[in-house]
Amino acid sequence: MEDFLMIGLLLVLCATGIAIAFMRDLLVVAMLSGIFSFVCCAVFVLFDAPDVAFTEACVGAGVSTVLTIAAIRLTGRREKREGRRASVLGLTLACICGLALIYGTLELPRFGDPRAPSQTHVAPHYIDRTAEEVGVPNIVTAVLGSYRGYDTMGETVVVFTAALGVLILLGGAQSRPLRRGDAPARKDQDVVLRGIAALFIPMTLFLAPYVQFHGAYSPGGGFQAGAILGGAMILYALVFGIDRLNQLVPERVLRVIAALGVLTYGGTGVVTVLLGHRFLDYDALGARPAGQQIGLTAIELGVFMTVACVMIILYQRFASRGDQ
Amino acid sequence: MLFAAVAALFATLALALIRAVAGPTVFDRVLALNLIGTKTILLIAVLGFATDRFDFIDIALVYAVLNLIGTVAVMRYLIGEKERA
Amino acid sequence: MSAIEIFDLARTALGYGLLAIGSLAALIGAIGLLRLPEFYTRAHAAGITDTLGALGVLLGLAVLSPDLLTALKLIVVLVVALFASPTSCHALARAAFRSGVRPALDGNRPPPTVPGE
Amino acid sequence: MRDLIGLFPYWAVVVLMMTGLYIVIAQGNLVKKLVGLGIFQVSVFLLYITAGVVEGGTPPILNDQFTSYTNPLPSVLILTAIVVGVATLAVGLALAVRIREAFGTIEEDELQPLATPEQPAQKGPGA
Repeated sequence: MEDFLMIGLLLVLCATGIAIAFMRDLLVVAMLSGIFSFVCCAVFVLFDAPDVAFTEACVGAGVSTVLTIAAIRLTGRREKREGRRASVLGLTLACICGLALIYGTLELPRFGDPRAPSQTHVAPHYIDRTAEEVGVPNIVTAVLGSYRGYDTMGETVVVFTAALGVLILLGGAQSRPLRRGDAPARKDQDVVLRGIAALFIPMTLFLAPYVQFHGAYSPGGGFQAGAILGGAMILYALVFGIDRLNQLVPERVLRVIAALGVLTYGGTGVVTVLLGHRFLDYDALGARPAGQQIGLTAIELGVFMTVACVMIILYQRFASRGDQ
Repeated sequence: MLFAAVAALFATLALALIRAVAGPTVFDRVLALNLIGTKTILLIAVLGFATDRFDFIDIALVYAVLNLIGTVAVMRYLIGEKERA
Repeated sequence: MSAIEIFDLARTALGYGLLAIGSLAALIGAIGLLRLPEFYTRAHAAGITDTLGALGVLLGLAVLSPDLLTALKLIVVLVVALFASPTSCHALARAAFRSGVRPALDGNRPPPTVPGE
Repeated sequence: MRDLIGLFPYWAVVVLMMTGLYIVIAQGNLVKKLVGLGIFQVSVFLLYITAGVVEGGTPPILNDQFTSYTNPLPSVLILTAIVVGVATLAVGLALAVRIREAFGTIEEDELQPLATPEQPAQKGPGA
């Protein structure tokens, strides 16, 4: 059964990708990329990577499609047809590269082979020793926060930097006055939608902490919880208008919290150094597993603050930009 | 039996994708997007049962809550476009 | 056969029955989405079966689930889906009507108008 | 047959990667290019996840019922990459928005003559 479903889902995924290449209407492209993300999430579930599927669900459904649509509002919906020469050239190049890569795959270990090099190097260590060394059931959380804590700190900083980039590119506080932002909330607007949104948004606010704090036991963690909170705020802005969101969570507050998140992460590392251990070595904070758990909670909190605020800032910036 | 459910849900997903690609109006496509979203939720839940890992249901829960956002975003865009025109 | 065995058997039968109803509804909805002639009929097919499909599958799984927590989570997913799916379908049909998509009617009846517009 | 199924995920990855590459090379619209880049990115994610699957394994969440687990390392790498991916997508989109505001178009072939030194851009960004 798994083989059939795998082949089917992968074929659907490829078909969606190719359909995106043929579409000229960018709004349709954005929608199809939403479908692409759904199918991709199902594939990740099938491939036993629930944490990745979880992240794809939060980011793909809540943030990336919406950001693309918000950008299309500012750049125009129709795409020009490409020249014949460019498409022939591109197709030839893609076919040649593709054939070379397929030839290369013949040497790769078969799907699911337990003797593949990727399974025999460092993975057994993580799987065998996590219970003893970190003491949380979700190995992905353990590797993310403890074994590869440096890497995750880098990623958090990258997310923060991306928000800085968007803030610079799309104007600071003293930028031109907004002519009109996203479609404003109107009185005669859909009552049903507003009611349901008023029901869903508080629910999401409960869901985010659950995902955050249950991350050590089931799929979830700071990245996912942050994206969920960001998605909830985006839904709020979509239904009630971007101005309401800007009033609710002003951007200057979000900027401070996002920076505090990165500082929380880095600060945890500094504390461990001050206590005489290496950077981000949570054993400094207490005996195993309590120390590890304190450390993980602290850095996950930092990740959550940064990711949630960055997601909201990104949307605010695109949606508040007036029409040119 | 779970296999039959998975097969039916997968077929639903594939058929809805055809509608999403074929259109013809944007609304048909949003309808298909919505349907694919719900079917992904169900597929994930059934897959969790098929492999005895019930953690997957959390993913279905998140999808159920966030699925609305994409639809609302597209409709917002279309309403805004009409107002601008 | 003891009472517990009978209960388990009934539970399994009920669960799989609901699952079958849900999957069938989903499939019928997809065929309707593909085959029906215009947007509103498609929305009708997709909207109704979307809800029934979610109801059947999730309720079936909840009946089959081994522990209470799993069943409870599935019920929460179900409740959310029962709210979200008709809402988005309603909002979609409304948006389509407002942006000028009109149902294809038989005969020469005038196209319907929005009250108060 | 087993052999072909064992290679199929890699081929799907290659097809997706080439679709993304085609969009980035051949299609002129900057937003479309970013979507193509996203497809390319997802193909890489899939390659990593594919490499981590173990036959008969379950998700890497410790549980007394199971002994064989999927490799957790690709999950960790890709999980963070997805979030970073959306953040960088936003930077790319912001650039496209600014280009549109400055030059009135985001089509590559219309932008190229504007960027040559002989023909400097007529109007700069408003700021």
